[in-house]
Formats: sequence, C-alpha cells, structure tokens
Amino acid sequence: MRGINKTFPGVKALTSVDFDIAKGEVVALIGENGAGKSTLMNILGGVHQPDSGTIQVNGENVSIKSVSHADALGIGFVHQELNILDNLDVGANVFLGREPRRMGLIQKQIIEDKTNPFLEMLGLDISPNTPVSKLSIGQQQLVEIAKALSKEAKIIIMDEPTSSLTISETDKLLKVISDLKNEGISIIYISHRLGEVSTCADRVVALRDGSNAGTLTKNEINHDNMVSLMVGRELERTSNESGSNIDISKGFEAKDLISSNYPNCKISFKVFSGEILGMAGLVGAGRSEIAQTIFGVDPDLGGTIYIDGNPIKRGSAKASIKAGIYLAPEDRKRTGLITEFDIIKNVSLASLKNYSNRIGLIDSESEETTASNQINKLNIKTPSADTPVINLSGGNQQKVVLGKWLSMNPKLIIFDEPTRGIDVGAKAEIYKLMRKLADNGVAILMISSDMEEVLGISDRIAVMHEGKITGILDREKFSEENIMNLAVGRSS
Amino acid sequence: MNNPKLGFVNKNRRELGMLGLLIVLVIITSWGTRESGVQAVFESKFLSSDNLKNISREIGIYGIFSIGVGIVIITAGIDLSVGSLMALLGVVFLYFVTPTETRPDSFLARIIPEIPWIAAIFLTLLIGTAVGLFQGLLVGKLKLQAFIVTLCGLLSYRGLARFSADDTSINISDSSQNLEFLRFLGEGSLADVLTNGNGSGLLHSIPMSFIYLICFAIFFGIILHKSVFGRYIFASGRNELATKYSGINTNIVIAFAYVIAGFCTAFAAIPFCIYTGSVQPATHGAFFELYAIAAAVLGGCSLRGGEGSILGILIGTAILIVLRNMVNLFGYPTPLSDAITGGVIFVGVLLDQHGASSIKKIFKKSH
Amino acid sequence: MNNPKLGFVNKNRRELGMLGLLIVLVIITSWGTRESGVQAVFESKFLSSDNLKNISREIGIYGIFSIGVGIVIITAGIDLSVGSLMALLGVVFLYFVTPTETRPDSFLARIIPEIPWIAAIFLTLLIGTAVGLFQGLLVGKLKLQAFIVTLCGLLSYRGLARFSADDTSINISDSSQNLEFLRFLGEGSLADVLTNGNGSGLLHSIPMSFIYLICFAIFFGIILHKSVFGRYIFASGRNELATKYSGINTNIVIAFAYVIAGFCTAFAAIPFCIYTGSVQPATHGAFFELYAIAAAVLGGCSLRGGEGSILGILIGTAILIVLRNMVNLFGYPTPLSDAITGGVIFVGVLLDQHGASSIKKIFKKSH
Amino acid sequence: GKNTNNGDDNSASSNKVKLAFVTNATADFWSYGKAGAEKAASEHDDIEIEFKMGDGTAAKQREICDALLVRGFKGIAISPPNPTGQQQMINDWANKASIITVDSDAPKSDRLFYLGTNNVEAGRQAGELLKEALPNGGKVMAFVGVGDQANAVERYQGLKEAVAGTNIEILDLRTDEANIGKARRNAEDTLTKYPDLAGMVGLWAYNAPACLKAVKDKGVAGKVKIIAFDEEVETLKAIDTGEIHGTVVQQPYEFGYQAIKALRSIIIDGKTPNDLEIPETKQKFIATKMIRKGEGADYLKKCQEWKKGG
Ligand SMILES: Nc1ncnc2c1ncn2[C@@H]1O[C@H](COP(=O)(O)OP(=O)(O)OP(=O)(O)O)[C@@H](O)[C@H]1O
Ligand SMILES: Nc1ncnc2c1ncn2[C@@H]1O[C@H](COP(=O)(O)OP(=O)(O)OP(=O)(O)O)[C@@H](O)[C@H]1O
Ligand SMILES: [Mg+2]
Ligand SMILES: [Mg+2]
Repeated sequence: MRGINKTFPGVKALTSVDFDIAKGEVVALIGENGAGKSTLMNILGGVHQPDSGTIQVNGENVSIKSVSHADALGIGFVHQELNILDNLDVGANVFLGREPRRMGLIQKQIIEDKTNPFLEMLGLDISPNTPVSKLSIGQQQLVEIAKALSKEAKIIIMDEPTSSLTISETDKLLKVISDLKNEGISIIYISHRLGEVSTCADRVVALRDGSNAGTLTKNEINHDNMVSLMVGRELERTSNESGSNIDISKGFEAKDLISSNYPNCKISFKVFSGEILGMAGLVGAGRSEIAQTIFGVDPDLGGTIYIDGNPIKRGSAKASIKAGIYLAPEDRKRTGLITEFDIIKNVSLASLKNYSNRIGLIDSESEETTASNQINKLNIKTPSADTPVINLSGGNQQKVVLGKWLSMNPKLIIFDEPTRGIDVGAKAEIYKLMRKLADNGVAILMISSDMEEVLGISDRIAVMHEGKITGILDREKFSEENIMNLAVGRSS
Repeated sequence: MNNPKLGFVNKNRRELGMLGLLIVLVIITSWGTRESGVQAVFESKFLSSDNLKNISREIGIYGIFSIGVGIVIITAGIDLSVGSLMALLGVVFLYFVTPTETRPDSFLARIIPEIPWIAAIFLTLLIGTAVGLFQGLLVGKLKLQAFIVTLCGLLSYRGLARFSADDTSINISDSSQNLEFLRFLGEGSLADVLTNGNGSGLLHSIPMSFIYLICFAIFFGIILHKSVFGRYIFASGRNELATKYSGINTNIVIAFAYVIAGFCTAFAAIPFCIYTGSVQPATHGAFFELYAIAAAVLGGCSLRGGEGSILGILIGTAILIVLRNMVNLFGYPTPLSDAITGGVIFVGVLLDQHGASSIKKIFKKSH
Repeated sequence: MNNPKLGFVNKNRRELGMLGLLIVLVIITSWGTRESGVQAVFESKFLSSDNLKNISREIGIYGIFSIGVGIVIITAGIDLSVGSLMALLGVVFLYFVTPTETRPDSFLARIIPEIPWIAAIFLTLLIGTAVGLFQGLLVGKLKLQAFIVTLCGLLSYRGLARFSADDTSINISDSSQNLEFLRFLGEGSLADVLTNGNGSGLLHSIPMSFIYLICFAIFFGIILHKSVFGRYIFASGRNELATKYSGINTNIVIAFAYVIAGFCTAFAAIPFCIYTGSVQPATHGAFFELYAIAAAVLGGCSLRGGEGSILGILIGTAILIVLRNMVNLFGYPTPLSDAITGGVIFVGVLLDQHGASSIKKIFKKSH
Repeated sequence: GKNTNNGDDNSASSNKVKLAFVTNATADFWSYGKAGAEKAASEHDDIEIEFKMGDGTAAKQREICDALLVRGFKGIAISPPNPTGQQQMINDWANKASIITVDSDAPKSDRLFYLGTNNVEAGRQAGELLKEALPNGGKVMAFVGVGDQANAVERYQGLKEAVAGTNIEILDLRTDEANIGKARRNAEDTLTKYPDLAGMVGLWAYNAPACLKAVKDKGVAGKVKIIAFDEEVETLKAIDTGEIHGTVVQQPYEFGYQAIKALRSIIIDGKTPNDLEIPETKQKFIATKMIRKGEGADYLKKCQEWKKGG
C-alpha cells in the first residue's frame, strides 16, 4: 500500500500512509486510538475506498472494491468489533458468504466437515452446530478468527483480536499465529497490548495521527521503542508503588453474594478504602457478573454489601449510586455511554438531580460547568464539551465514563476492563487517575484480563474461577504463575 | 465547523426543512385559492379567517395526540392504538353524558352511570391514562415489543368500542344535560368560551382546541427539552441499557411515555367527539395512529428513538392538515388527498436523508 | 443441556407453542359447534367439509401475502403497504380483463388495455413485483426506514387505487371474456380445475388458493431455510453490518425481500379479487398489512429481525382465520372478532416471552 | 321465539328455522332494521334470527354468510355493499338457502326478490325538498360516504334528475369513507371554497348533521339550506328549528320486519314471492317519506318507539 489518503466527513483519517508485508511475515500495526489503524485495514479489506494511493498484491496494482473482492484476493479480516451473528450456528458463521452450495441450497454436511479442523486448531471444543448465542464472548471471538482462517487467505488482518480473550486463549492464538506464519501466511496484527506484540511480531509499523511514524525491525522491538514511536515522546512507565492511604477499617465489603450465572457460588471479599483490588480470571469466570450484581443492574439473588461497615440497600443501580458505588462497565459503547449524546449530557446523566431545581428543570449552566471541570481535570481531549462522545477516541470515552462518576461522591468504583482497546498513553493516564482516586480514600475494584495491568496496578489481586474466588494474593505473592494457577482452579 | 449559525442549522435541520415545506405549502395553497386575478394572496380563501379557524381546530386535535405518540417514538417505541383508543374513549365519554335509556344494549352501557359532563371529562382522562399505563407497563416493565402491544390495542379497543356500542353510533344530542358550554370548550372558539357564545372578532377565530394544543406544546416542550424527565426520555430512547447503568429506572421512564400518550389521546378524544357530534365506533378515529406517526416522523422524530422535538411534531401535524385542506380547496378528488400525503412524507424523508448535505453546504459556503 | 429433544423444542419453541394454541382453538371450536348431544366432535360444523373449505380458502389467500410480509420482517424490515397494494393491483387486474367502455373515467382506466386473462395475471404479478422492487430499493439501497417507505405506500397506493377507479367499484362481471376457468383457479376447488367444474368428493373440498399456499410454503420454506439466499436473509436481519463484512451485498438481499413481498401480495391479490367478485378501492384489503404482521409475529418472527420460519407464519395465519371463524360460528357479534384476535395475539406473545421457561423446564425434568 | 343473538346453537331451540339479516356496514339506520327483524321473530315460535353487521366490504360479508350457511341457516336477508360484484357469491348462497336482498339490490343475481327503498325516487324527493328550499336556485354540494354504493349512486342520480332544468347547480359529490370527522371537514372546506354556496345535500345519514355543524360554525345556519337523508336525532331536531330544511326517511324498521316475515313464509309456509305480492320486477319498494319543518318531533318519537321494539 502506497500513499494512502482517506478523509471522513470532518476527519483526515490517513495521510499518505505506506504499508507493506511479505509472505510469511507477522507485522504488528500499532498506534494510539484514532491513529488510523483500523481505517488503513478497512481499506485493505475492501470496507472503505481510499481517496488516493495505490495497493499492490503480488506486484499487481489492484483497487479493492468490496469485501468479497478482498476475499478473492486472499485477504481475510478479523474486525475490531465482533461481527458474529447470534441467530446462526458456528458453522454458518464461519462460512457466511461462501456457503458450499448446490443449486443454491446450502450443503450443511460439507460446512460441518470443513469447519471442524479450524475449531480444533483454535482449541475450541464445540460442534459446528452449536448456536453462537450459547458461546461466551471469547469463544465468539475465536469463531470469528476461525472464519478468517477458513478462507485460506494469504494475508490475515487481526484488528485487536485479543481484546476480549484472556491469558490462556491469547497464548493459544499467538501459537496459532506462529503456525500460520510457518505455512507462509502473512499476518497483520493490531493490538494495544505491547507484550503480545513483542512476542509475535517480526516487524512493527507505527501510525501516529494518520501518518507513518516509523518501523521497528525484529530486534528493535521493545516496549519503550514502541511507545515512543506511537506517542512521539517518552512515557514514564506505570508506577508500581503501593497505595499509601489504605484504611482497612473503611471501604467496601461483599458477603455471600450470588450472581445469576453461578447461582451455587457465594462470593465474599473486601476492598479497603484507598486500595486497588485487582480481579483476574479467565473469560467467563464471572467477574463482570459480580460487578453487575454489586452495582445492581443484575438481579439481587442474595447476599449483603457494606460500605464502611453499613449494609447497603440493594436491587437497583439507583440505590448503589446513592450509596456511592459506581461501575465503569466493560462495554463502554453499549452500557457505559450514550454515544450520540455529548460529553455534558453523559457526564450529568447519573446525577441530573443535582443540576435541577425543585420542579425538575435542568440548570444547563451548572451542568456545563461540571462537564468542563471534568474535561480539565481528566484531561479529556475534545474540541468542545458539546461534542458527541462517539467522536472521541476510546481512551477519552473511558475518561468521560469516569467523569460521570467523579462528578459525584464515590466510595467504591468498579472498573471492568478499564483499558480495553485503549492505547498506551491513555492507559497510563487512567492508571494515574485510579491511583489518585485511591489515595483520596476511594475503594477501587479493577477487573482486568490484562496480566501486565493486574500485576502493575493492584494492591491485592483476587482471582476467580467458575464463579468462585479461588484466592486473594498479597503484593509479595504477585506473579503470573500464581494468578494462572488460581485462574484455572488450582490452588497456589 | 464551529460556526454557530451552522450549529443551529445542524441541530434543527429537520425542523427547519419541514418548516420550509410548510411555508411552501401555505404559499401554494394561498396562491391557488385566490379569486382569479382579483385578490391579493392574503385575501385568498385559504387565508380567510373561517378556513384558518377550521384548520387550526384540526391541528389542535391532531397535534395533541401526535405529541403523545411523538414522545413514545422518542423512547424508541411506537403507539398504534391511538385511533382505536379514541373510538373507545369517545363511546365511554358519550355514555357518561347520556341517559341510560338512550344507549344501545350492552354491558358497558349498563354499567356506566350518567354523570355531569365535568366529571365525565375527568373520568375519561383517567381511563385514557390508565390504558396508557397498562400499555406502558407491558412495554416498559414486561419488555414486550411496543409494536405488538399497541397492535393488540388497535384491534381490541376498536372491537370493544364497537361491541359496547352495539355497532351503532352514539350521539351527543341524546344527552339531557345542557352541554352548550362543553360544546364551546370542545369545538368553540376562545370568544365563545369567554363570552358564552356571543364573541366575535379575532378571538372568534381561535378555536379552543388550538389553545389546548399551545398549552400542551409549551408544557410538554418544557418537560421534554428542559426537564430531567425529558432528558431521561431521550436517553432511554437512545440507549436504554446505558441509561439503566446510570442508575435511571428506564422501565418507569418508558412506561410513563405511554401514560403521556394515553393522556394526550384521551384529551384529544373529547373535543374530537364533540367535533363529530357522535361516535360511530367502527370508523371513529380510524388511521389516526398513522397520521400521528407520520406527523412525528415528518417533524424529525426517528423511529430508532432518541430524536425529535415538540416543535417538529407541531410542524409535521400542520403539514398534514394543510395538505388535506389544500386538496379540498383546490377541489381535487378526495382520494388524492391520501396519495399526496404519502408522496409528501416520502419526499420529505428522502430529502432529509439524502439532500441534507446540500442544505449544510449552502450555509458553509456563505461563510 | 445437550438433550436433542430439548434442542428441538428450543429451536421450535415458538412454533410448537403456537401449534398448541391452534390445536386448542380447533378443539374448542369443534366442541362448541357440535349439534347438541347428537354428534361426535368430528361431525361438528367447524369440521364440516364446507367450513373447512371456506377457512382453507381464506388461509390460502392470507397465508400467501403473510409469507411475503414475514420474509420482510425477518430482514428486520416491515411492510405496511400490503392491503393498499392489493387494492391497487385488484383495480389494475380487473381493468385488464374488462372492456374500456365499462370502466370509470380515469387516467389509468384509459391507458390500460383489455387483454386475455392469462396475460392479465402475468402483468399483475409483474406490476406487484415492480412495486416491491421500488420499495426494496428505497429500503435496501437508499437506506430509508422501511416503516416510513411502506407507510407512504399504504397511503399512496390506496389513494391511487381510489383515484384511478374514480372511487367506484370495479366488477369482474363486466368482463366480456369467458372467465369461468379463471374463477375456478381463483376461488374454485382442485376438483373444479381438474374436471372443469364437475368434480366432487374430497378434491372438491380443497380450494385452489390453499394449494397455492402449499406451493408457496414449500418453495419459500426451501428458499428461506435451506438456501444460501435464505441464510443471507437471516444474517442481514440480525446484523446488517456484520453480514456486509462477510462480503454479502446486504442491500440487494434486503431489497429482494421486498420484491418477494410484492410478488406474494400480487399473487394473493388475484384470487382475493375473484373471491370478492369486485374491488371497492376504498376498503378492499384494508388492514391486511396488520393481519399479515400479526400472523408473522404470532408465528415467531421477531420485529427485531433474524428470527422466524415459514411454518410459523402458516400457523400464525391459521390461528387468525380460525379465530374469526370461531367467532362467526359461535354467533358472537362480529366486532368481538377483532377484540378476541387482539387478545389472543397478546396472550400468545406474553406467554412466549414470560412463560417460555416453563415449557423448557418440563422437558428438562423429564430427562 | 325470541331471537337468540348469542348464537347458542346447542340449545333446545335447535329445531327452529334459523334466519339471518346481514347488513352492508354498520350504521344507526340498521338499529331500526334490527328492531323490526326482532319484532318479526318475536311473533313466531318456529324461527330464530341473528342480526349481523358487515364492515362495508364484500369480503367480510362473504365470511359472515359462509359461516351462517355452515351453521345451517335457511334464509338470509342481505344488504350487499357491492351488489354487482357480489352476484356470483349471492348465486352461490342462493343454492344453499333462500336469499333476499334488502336496501341495495343485485337484480341480476338469483336472489328471490328485493325489498327496500327506491333510491332514485328517494333522490328525487330530496331534489323536491331542495327546490322548495331554493326557489331561486344556487350552487349545491352533495356529500356521501362511499360514492359507488348503489344507494349513493341512485340517490345522486335522482337528485340531479329532479333539479334538472332549474337554476340549481349540483357542483359535485364529496366522499368521506363513512368517517364523520372527514365528513365535517369536507363540509367546512366546501363552505370555504364556495362562499356563495346555497345548499348542501347529505346523502347518508350522518352527512347532514356534519354539514349542519360546519354551517353553524360559520354562522350561516339557515342561510345555507341543508337537505338530509334518514332519521338522525340531530337531523330531526334541526328540521323543527329550521336549520335543516327537510329529510327523506326510509323505513328500515319495515325492511327488517318484512324481510324476516317473508323469509319465514317462503321457508316454512312454502309460499312463493308471487304469493307475497311481490311485483313481477322482483322489487318491492317501501315508500320513502319527506319530513319537513314541524314534523320532526313526532317522527323522532316514533323512531324511539321502534327502537324499543315496535
Ligand atoms: N466511518 C467513519 N466515519 C467517520 N470517521 C471515522 C470513521 N471511521 C473512523 N473514523 C475516524 O478516523 C480516525 C481513525 O480511526 P481508526 O478507527 O482507524 O483508529 P484506530 O487506530 O483503529 O483506533 P483504535 O485503536 O481506537 O481502534 C478516527 O479519528 C475516527 O474517528
Ligand atoms: N449477555 C450474556 N448472555 C449470556 N451469557 C452471558 C452473557 N454475559 C456473560 N455471559 C456468560 O456468563 C458467564 C460469566 O460471564 P462474565 O462476563 O461475568 O465473565 P468475566 O469473567 O467477566 O469474563 P469477561 O472477561 O468476558 O468479562 C460466562 O459464561 C459468559 O459466557
Ligand atoms: Mg481500531
Ligand atoms: Mg467481564
């Protein structure tokens, strides 16, 4: 790809970007949120047309007109957003658009036979007839990867394939990538998890603000180099100092909590005021469920929660919010934000009563003031306070979610995958914010599937396995191995 | 990009476009209904005080229930039951004000007592609101699809209305009460109400139903665009889940939108049945739901929820009524009125979606 | 969990539930229409061959266009224009087979030539399909909302039908052709067609429209559930973007669903206008869109798209027709028929959504 | 036998002959027909009747009648909404039961005979009333629900015949699909369009009251002359106040009464239409009457008696 330009209404997404990949090479594409990684790949994958620039495949000039054209050129694409249809079964999803057919009728048996090997390859122990709706998000993501593999493409683009995978699944995927590479298949790998990138990439291409920012060869790949390419400056590494303000007499406590997916497991734990409790586990361990149960958006099936030793009324998000328990959910766009609303309205939504007079009319001035304060305090990058949040990058969106809660009076904030899909720069800022909150006496529960993050930020780590907490690690016991053991159900 | 003029245009693009359409329609109709060559445009039949009174009375009635439907649409719901509910409430209201002997033989006719008309108004409003609450709970709480719940309403309420009127029409003239003042309130003008039927002049050209509409528009305009509850309505319509995650009981917010719709429908049902003088339950208010939806959509409410404004709904209603008035005044065959309405809605929506950029461009260039 | 019996029940839960409802209705109606004490249930009036013929003829006609609407609903669209389109196509078809002199004075009446009835059938099907294509392109290509496009259709087609028939009814009896065989094809039985009107016995109880429905159901059943195109319909209905990313031209898939709906409507329009003997454009086919949507929804099509089956649509249609037949045979007042229909749809949907778990539990325990 | 409107087929009365009356659409007019039919039924022990209202479509009527025949009804009096188009289905029904048409006729069908109004004549009577009201002529608009129904066509035709050659100019016919709201709007818009309008004729029952409301609202009541059809309460009241000039009334009570009586005689007593003194034309007309100022109150009282059961 040479000199690719792309403009969206109001945004110059790509400015003469060059990109190439050789047969059997794994190239990682990195960059901050909104740097243009997905856009570049969407052009290669036939989703968008470039404004200008040339694309060559095997030395021939092509203009990729559509997704099916890209398919025909041997380009497979795992999109950043999940593109799985939950009304079809696994096999149907894998072969969607390329169904083996006779006289227009689908040959189900052939689909089954052809799907199985790919499922096996990815370690998915499911039948091709399983309805997708029965799978976990991680499994669905793997099905989507199976779909890309099944196209027997020569180039496979993976746009943040691991963002909803956990550690063991990620490891498996990385192994699959190296197998594919050995078969001569080229892979473009986009991720914000620089650890993975160092493990698998032969070469790293960085984008910054829609232009090429540089390339790293195999032996130049390390964390600091990548960061400086992406951000254009040195970033201080996330501090690892322990919380200084932990007050074990105060904070949050859950006793015998039951969540709907694991009705037979009772969960009890504490998060002290001033502490960050990390929560690790494999996908489907039930961490998000616990968060939602505490926050009151999942049904109350039993158990008690306390703030500073006082039991809290449960059963609705409203009650939890009143008690100072807030949730920054894992799916920002679906549950965290109303993406079409502007920053002001999103920040004020949960606390509108504070900005209204007795008869329920909104005082838009104080609403705006609060939003501007949060924009300043959290350093949200936005043209103005009345920009719809859909136009913000992932990191800034996450900060808006935070702004919503910080404009109130937090006692416990639950962060569910706080940095999913967020670039390093923004990550560091969010970590800093979390630590600052903790230092101000807030209890913080951080659910994360990013090992680096859990080990780096937490004061203690709770590990879950199939709905139970299998262990809580203190700082001196922190290690990847200990966490993995607990996460698969072995005691450490 | 940060041109404030453009910002205003952007935000109110739909309303402005439709206002333009309305103005064009008014001009065309006024021009076309001049006495040939003799009169100036402002002396046209369309702009005669009688005609303005007639259309503003209709805009009043249609506007009130369209506001209710519009609010439901903003919560990403829909209300198909409006027309049937109007028929049912019309029957109920007229039962309340007529003596039992004059009613046809049916269960409802037997159990409904004859009461003074003021009480009848309140009870009818109450029943309409209760029906709205029922539908609201089904949609908001039990999470049944609005389309289906209100489709069942469309079928059931009309069936009930017809059954309980034994399929004959109920006439307000059967009442033994003195309903003169009620008639003023329902189809009379402001002058009628203030002077008990003797007024004239400008006030005489302002029908009460239009006054009600103004009150409704101001009240619900403030509710929707300025109040906390209104914000919740928009938020629930855009993204119910995220709204819930902000600690808002969206079930109740959504249910309440249907309560409002029920109330608005009931409120419009009373002047409308006074306007028609009787309720023929098989046809009374037929297709009103479609007109209300069309008005809301023309006025910028998106069926996907979270978008729309009271002003837009008013403009949408006005366009529909003026269109039909135009067909009549031009003396076109009546059937064309619906065909033209369909065509105008279509062109409006098409332009809005695909000609939108052009409007923006005009303002961009001028800057 | 991997109990195959349970899997079957899970997959066809809605259809099974509605089949149960249908059976219950049939039993109730049969029981209630026995000659008191004398007859066995299977000799009831409901199960008499005349009655079965009547209802299967209606199921045939309603089923055909409901299949079209159902397929549109599976693409997450909606088609509100069915009833009006039937009126318009009815007018057009009857114009084709009647001499120009007998027609009212209108533009359409002047330009439509009189042609043999076989050609008229083909042209009518063609026109219906073209209208479907037009709507399909607007929804699929231009991405206008289906609700609005077809709402405009609902208003416009009826307006056109009425206008082009000058609001008078068009009668098939005005034709100068020998339409006996057409009549057999339209409202006759299989025996009529095979023996040219002389047959009797079992074949005489099978109306042609029911046979058409069977053919449509098999054909579209295979298309929808076994073919690649059907897979794309389900995929586009659930998540258009994701389907697009699989290299499928969803615009065309969606547009084609409306083409199918147009074709089905046109196909049903012909026997229906033979069944009624004439087309009164103001009322012909009124509310058919609602019946079709109700049938599809009862039969398990979700208005959110991506769910449904031909079998379900058939069961849904049958429930609606049997319900009306029941009201008629029991001699209940006609208005109740709609109210009861509304009630049954409501209970069906409510049970489906909130009583579903109970059905599952029964099978789980038995294992 | 008292009529059994709940259709309880299984009662002991099942040996009674079942007769039905099926209307074209719902209208107040038919509540008198129903009263008449029920009166006839109450005079005999050997019949039971059902009174069914259609919805204005041939399809609905067919659905209703098919079901009646399945249930073993021996005689049906129907008012077909679309007589020409329904010939075939009327013939089919006539094969299975005795069919007579009431109120609107399908002369070419196999119905035994027709019972009802001579609508052309009724239209002429309306024309006579109009001529009385407008001796100097003027512009007149006619209003009706559905323009192509036989009674609408015939009344309109009679109306035009009666005023032919006078200074009265019939402008057009406005339709409203039997929707009263629309009827009123049509009236209002006509008054706006023709400021010099002299008269309005409502061909269906609700049309004249709708016109009256529009006229009153404009403040020209009594100046714009209104001619009505049928016996709406409002019409009759307004006739006495002079706001409506007059109305042409049919005798729907007689339709119901005579139709049921005739069906019974034919089916049970084996009479032929000839025995019942049906003219050779197979059309028996029940005369229409003109009601003018001063006669409204009396007629209203009579109507109320009919409704209460004769
Ligand atoms: N369809 C679109 N319409 C308008 N703007 C778009 C569209 N898609 C992307 N953009 C904009 O283009 C820019 C590049 O976005 P892109 O999705 O390529 O970033 P990215 O590097 O993939 O970021 P992330 O790491 O968050 O996935 C952003 O400013 C984005 O807002
Ligand atoms: N919306 C849903 N519908 C059905 N099952 C779900 C849904 N959400 C989660 N699950 C299932 O519930 C179980 C627990 O999920 P949960 O999201 O709590 O796990 P988690 O540990 O937070 O994993 P993740 O890292 O994916 O967030 C998993 O088996 C998952 O597949
Ligand atoms: Mg991206
Ligand atoms: Mg989770």
